Amino acid sequence: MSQINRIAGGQIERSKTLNFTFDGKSYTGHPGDTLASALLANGVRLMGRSFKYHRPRGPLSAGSEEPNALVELRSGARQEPNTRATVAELFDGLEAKSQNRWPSLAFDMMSINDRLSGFLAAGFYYKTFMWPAAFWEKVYEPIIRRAAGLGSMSTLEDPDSYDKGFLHCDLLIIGAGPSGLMAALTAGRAGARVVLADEDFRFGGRLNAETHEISDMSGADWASEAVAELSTLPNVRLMMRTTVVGAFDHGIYSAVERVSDHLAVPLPGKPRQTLWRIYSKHAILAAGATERPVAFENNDRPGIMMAGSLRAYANRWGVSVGDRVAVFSNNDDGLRTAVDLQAKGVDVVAVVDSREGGALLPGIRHLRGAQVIDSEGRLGLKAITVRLANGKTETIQTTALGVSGGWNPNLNISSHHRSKPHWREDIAAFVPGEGGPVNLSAVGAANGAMSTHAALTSGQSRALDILSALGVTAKTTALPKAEDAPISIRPLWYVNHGKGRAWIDQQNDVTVKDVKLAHQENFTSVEHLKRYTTLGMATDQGKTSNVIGLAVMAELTGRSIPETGTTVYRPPYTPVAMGTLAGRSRGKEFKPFRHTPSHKWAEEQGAVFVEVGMWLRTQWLPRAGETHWRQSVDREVLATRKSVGICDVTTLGKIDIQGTDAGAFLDKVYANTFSTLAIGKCRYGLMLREDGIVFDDGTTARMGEHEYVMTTTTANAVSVFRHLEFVRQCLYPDMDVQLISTTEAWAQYSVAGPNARKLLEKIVDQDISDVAFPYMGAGNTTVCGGLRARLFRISFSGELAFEIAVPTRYGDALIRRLVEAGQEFDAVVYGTETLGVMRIEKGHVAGNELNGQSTALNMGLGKMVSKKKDSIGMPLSQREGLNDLDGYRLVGVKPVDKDQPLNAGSHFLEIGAAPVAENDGGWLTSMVYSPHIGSHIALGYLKAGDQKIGKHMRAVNFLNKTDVEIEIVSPHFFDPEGERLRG
Amino acid sequence: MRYSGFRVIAEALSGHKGWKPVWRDPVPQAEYDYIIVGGGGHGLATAYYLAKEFGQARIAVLEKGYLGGGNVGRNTTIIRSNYLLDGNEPFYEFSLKLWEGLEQDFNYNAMVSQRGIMNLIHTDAQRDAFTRRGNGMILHGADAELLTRDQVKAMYPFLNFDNARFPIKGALTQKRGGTVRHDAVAWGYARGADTRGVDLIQNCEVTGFKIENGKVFGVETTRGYIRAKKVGVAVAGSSSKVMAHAGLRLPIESHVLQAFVSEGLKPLINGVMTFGAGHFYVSQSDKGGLVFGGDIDGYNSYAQRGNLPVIEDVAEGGMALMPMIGRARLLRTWGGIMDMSMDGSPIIDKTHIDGLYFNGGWCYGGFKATPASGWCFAHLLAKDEPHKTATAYRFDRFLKGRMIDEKGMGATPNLH
Amino acid sequence: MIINHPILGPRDAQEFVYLGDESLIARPDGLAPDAIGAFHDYLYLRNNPAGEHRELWYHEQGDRSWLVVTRNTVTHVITKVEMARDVARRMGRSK
Amino acid sequence: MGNALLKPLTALGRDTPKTIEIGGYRIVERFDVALASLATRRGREKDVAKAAKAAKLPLPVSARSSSTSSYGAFWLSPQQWMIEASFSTHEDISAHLKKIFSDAASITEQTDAWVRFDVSAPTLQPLFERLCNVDLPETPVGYAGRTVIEHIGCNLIKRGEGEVTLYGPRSMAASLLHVLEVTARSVD
Repeated sequence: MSQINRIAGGQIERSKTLNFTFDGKSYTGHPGDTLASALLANGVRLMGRSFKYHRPRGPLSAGSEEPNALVELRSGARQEPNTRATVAELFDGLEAKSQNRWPSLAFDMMSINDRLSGFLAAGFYYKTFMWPAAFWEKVYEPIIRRAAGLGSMSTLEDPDSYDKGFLHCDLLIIGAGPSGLMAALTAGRAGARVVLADEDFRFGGRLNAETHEISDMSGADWASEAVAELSTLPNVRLMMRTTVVGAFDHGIYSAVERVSDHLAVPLPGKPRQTLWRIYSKHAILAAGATERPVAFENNDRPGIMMAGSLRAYANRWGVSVGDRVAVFSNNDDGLRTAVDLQAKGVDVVAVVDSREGGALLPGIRHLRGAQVIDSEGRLGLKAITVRLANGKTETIQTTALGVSGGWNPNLNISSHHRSKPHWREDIAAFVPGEGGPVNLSAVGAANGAMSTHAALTSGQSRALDILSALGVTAKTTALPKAEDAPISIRPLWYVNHGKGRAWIDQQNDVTVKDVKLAHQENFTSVEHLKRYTTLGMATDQGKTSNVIGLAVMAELTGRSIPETGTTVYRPPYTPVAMGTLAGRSRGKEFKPFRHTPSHKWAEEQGAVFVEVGMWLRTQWLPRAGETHWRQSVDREVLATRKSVGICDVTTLGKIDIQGTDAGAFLDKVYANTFSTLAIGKCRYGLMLREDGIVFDDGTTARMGEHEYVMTTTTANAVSVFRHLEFVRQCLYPDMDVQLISTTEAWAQYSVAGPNARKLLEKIVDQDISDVAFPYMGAGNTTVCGGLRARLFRISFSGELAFEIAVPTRYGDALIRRLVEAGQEFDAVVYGTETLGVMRIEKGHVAGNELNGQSTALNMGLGKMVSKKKDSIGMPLSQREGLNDLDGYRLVGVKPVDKDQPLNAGSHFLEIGAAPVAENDGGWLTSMVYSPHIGSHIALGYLKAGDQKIGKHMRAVNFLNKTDVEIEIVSPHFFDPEGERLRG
Repeated sequence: MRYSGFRVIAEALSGHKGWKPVWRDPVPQAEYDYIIVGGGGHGLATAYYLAKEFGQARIAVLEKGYLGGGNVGRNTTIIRSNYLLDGNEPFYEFSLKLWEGLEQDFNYNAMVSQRGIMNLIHTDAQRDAFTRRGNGMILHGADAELLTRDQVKAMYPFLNFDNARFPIKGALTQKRGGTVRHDAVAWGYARGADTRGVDLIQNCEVTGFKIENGKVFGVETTRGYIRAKKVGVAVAGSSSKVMAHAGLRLPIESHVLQAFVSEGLKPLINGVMTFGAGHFYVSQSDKGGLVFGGDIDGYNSYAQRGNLPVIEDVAEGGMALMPMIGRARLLRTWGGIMDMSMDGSPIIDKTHIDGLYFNGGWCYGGFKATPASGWCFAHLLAKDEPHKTATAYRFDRFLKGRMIDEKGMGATPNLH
Repeated sequence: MIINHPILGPRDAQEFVYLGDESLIARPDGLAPDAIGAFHDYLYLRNNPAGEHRELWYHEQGDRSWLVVTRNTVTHVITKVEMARDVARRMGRSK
Repeated sequence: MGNALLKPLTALGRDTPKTIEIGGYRIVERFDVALASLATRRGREKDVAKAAKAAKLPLPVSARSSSTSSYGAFWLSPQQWMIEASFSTHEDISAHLKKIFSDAASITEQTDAWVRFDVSAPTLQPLFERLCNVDLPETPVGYAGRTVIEHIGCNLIKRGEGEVTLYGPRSMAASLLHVLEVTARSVD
């Protein structure tokens, strides 16, 4: 089909032709077209179906407020549901499908709902589908869910990338119509840092859609000249295709730039869209206004649209929506549509003007005091029925009807901080109210200044105010001259006629009847109205419908519109793609990776890695022939306990604590005492939260008179540091203590096992005999003939063990050196699994026990909390509830039958006890297989566990249906006397 | 009037002339036996059960705005009883059981939909913790199942299984969990209470309490002084403000929680899903909108609106879990005021003032609690002793060291 | 939100970690009789005003200063930002 | 001091530092700088200032960096700085500094806690406005401050127009470089 409705003029490149398809059918259009304007040019009015009744629909608008013409744009992984055809920029090869219909747009089975509409009135579903109870999930809801939704998502990963960025400016101007451009010119010329953002792909706003002139040139040309000048100013940033979607605190706005949506696919490396966080000192809302329709019976047919949109399609896109056009208006602005279209040679059959009296348009059939009461044409408008001033009705054949009920300022952004809009009787519309975002003000139509002249004036004067507030001197330039037509409107919200349905919210199918029903059932608060009828909850968020709904409710309750209220607009101004908000944080880039010093070596060895927070740690190192992870882990454990094992423990937090009060400081943050620790020694420390619960643990070494090195768990490294800074700055501000993290500065390896010393003697340059470097020794040393290092004699495994640290850049070399030196001892390198096995064999607590809910007493470490000094958490750790004699205690668990597996998370039950909460004895916190015990072993928190050692109980896991008889034992499974680590 | 399918058909055929107001708009009386402050979900449920289950009369609910305008009017509609601790689980399981019979009970279709809730597992430690939790749930009579990675993949093949930073290793699921049409809950309770004679008084803000020698005698309101034998406050979000009129300081901070809904989409996500490696949870409504959320903003606020970082954080979690939602669009964000308590668990208790009772501290878990909260608060008001499932929700648990800290975050409300 | 750091000037609140009421500086004496009662009030009871609130923020992604920010919890308007260490000293805290 | 037996690796796990050029952007990994933090002990401000002056060691004001022939320094937090020196001459930098400041300051080696990338281009704004919220054009040369790049906390130093140094956590070197690369490609 050729572009039968294409007429002269418009801002499209007729020299270029673009091919596209809609529902598989091929059409042509031109650069500058939207999908909607191109389809209309091709005589296609039917573009969608409504949500509830599946009514046939065409575009109601020519902008982002569109409720009807929603399509699935593109296909495959790039399929984009609910895309508004009215803003989708045409590109060659564009593919679009209609949505929410079956089998086809013209013939939609679901339109049966339209026939049944009587039964589907507002809120009907709250009153039925209740019997029988089970039927909701089984029968009713599945049917409802099958009908739910509009477009469909692809189930494939979005192949496009998204960027984010930050902009800083003195002045953000939202909207590049006459007021926005004038404000930008004023502020830009004065040298202020300006960001001018507009959602359209052409600057100028309504100037592109109107025939108004500015300084004796067309509005569109004036806009082009203004943009040309602005683009020469380095302090002005022009952002086309950029929608400011949200206003946040302290001058921060979010904006979406559609970088590549006008292309078939983004250019290589380029994002599809960019999310900008704009940090502004001031902002001007110059977002214009949105026209609203008048509700009348069957006012939703394809071909019926807003008068200003009908005009826009003709003036901007050179499209006449129909061959015979009519207009229905309650204000002067609507009449422009008739004048403009007739000037373009379109057959204007009638102007139905609801206002009585007044002048008549020359050369046009102008029916004063008349109203459109009904329309015909199932898939597209064929005729309208008009009630004339004299009461007679007349049917007029027409294929396009422009409706104007007046204009609503686009105040959305100004109400994002929940300020209530202010009603202005003279324009019968809301304007931005008090208490909006600080330093945001509205100008032009967005503030109710509807004429071009008023827009230019308010844009300039507001910019001047802001410049003086910024202390920037500006020279006032003369205002270009422009039309200044007064607003003449006589409110008409809906045509009171007949029993039929008159649509208010076209997408959600909310009609005047529904509002009346809500009123009848006492859902009269505006919030109740919205929630009960779903008015304004569609993808357009009520841009064209909220005010009409309010007005109808106001009339029913006899209250004024402001008394009836308004629903608060919430961000975003227009819907935003999830990908844009996520930016680059997806897939493997969701969070950064942290690599350990031995990572490269471990990768070469084919290690299996595990995510520990952001770290990747070696979980185990399989050797040739090992087919199950248990084989590797058992080997690592046995080899370590038999001879020696090496483990990368760099991920543990390390904090350098220095200062003359460092010891006193540690006494405050640890429950046990550190000021008495000898230089060259380290000690296990227990850190509590102020509420007496265990926060973290680790060893802290005294490296010098006023120098300590604290280690934290991997998980708590950051929160412990924050806590230390709080204690240092807020609780004891005069203590002489300095902190710095050294976690990443040192590559630290644990060398554990009977031969640990023998191995390290080949590396460390000093005497590390038991005498020279006893258990819990610590100090600076050197390795490999002079490289500075730190050595600690601490053991998590219960073996004779050291931790050796060198500057991280040497970490890779050191592990290779350790492995090499360890060959004669059959040394192994072990991962976190083996670490876990050995710590559980020794009954050491770790993450699963340090769960933020457990006390030192629970862990069997109660004696470590010194009552002699005031430390964080000590006072509240003495509360009765934390000291119950029958409270949880850490115990060891063995299966009575060695072959029976245990599960962490199983609960303790007495033998024979019923599986009910009253009998719940606690749970298994951590479980491993111990090659030494020859069975699974576990740690657990058991009520009064210290009194139950030796007792037989059950470990029950209902989730995998296991019920194992167990023996409660001491958590110290292996070498309880700790002889090995002192060896 | 009784609602039913037949009624809907009959009304349709007679032009819907017969539908009556869902509630009256009564003028406040001079005195009531019970005044419930707060016409949100919990307040309305309390009044409903006081009248229906505990045979009490002369009850008023005072609401400063419109009925159901509390957090029942803005939440992510999830119901579940998958709690860890003994202090919580019996209460939430009681609540879930009440949800299961609610619509027949108050003859209003709140679309209680048990399509299941799933907490994804990404680490072995998480599996251990969820195993402990699931077993605890079962011991308390709730349902719980542990799913393998493959079972999750069979249900939601489009999740990120191949390229994830934190791979999915399984899930803890509760099949009886699901969602409810939140506004309908408020309206159903309101209608049920109204038909039982409860006065629901909108646009009536409580501005003070009349308290003499340790006893409450009534409330000052924007519509005048009203006498009452017992006053129950259920105004989560504004608890500190209202209780300050009675001179109480609470173990509560008010924080903003944002929630999000997408444009309507053909259903893909049947149940409720929570991402264990990021701050994101999601379900899909019967209208097709993805309803999702994440963390609270983290600072005290009564502004009922949040800021951009949390919106981005939530979207990042969503994309990490479901890489196919990149082109689905966020339609609307909103913020509600959360009563964040010091251990993340609620309070349903008497105050030290005779006749003044308090219900609050629901953090962002209040919606699922609505039926049990109403029932237990009504029980406390009528019998002056806590309901057996709510015995742990006492003010003095902090002094006694009997916190109910599900997350183990301590006295840091913005981390619960 | 933007926090006007006393040393660094305006910084995005995203760089900070929030703790809560300024009163958390006033830690009671843990060795005093009835320390438990005092610590209960200190740690658990909050004023939680709808209006001006003096609160602790930590510049974790910045200079690691703890700040006391005076912010309106209804409008989010910030009227004052101080170094917590100075506030603590004013409140009589030392070693 | 000899460490002939142990071969150092860069933060990216390579023998030699990496240099990348994308469009006009040049990203250079630096491996030749020694770092140590220096924090004034309580009440020793004068002593520290005096010692620094004598050693020609700059101690810049807040949010600034500066350098002399032998040392560079940038501000970290009140009374705390990061000191930069040539690795070849100052590998054991904390030993050097302890000689200068003795007990007036707390000194901690930081050399390998960080990965350093020097990023240069005729104009860096298009890149950095997509990386972090530092307002680079308005930021004076010599600025030094912390910022966040894709969840990674970094120290950013503006050495000159078109010259920025980034210090990021060493363990995240690969992730940080990845962000720099993809972002540079998206704006080149």
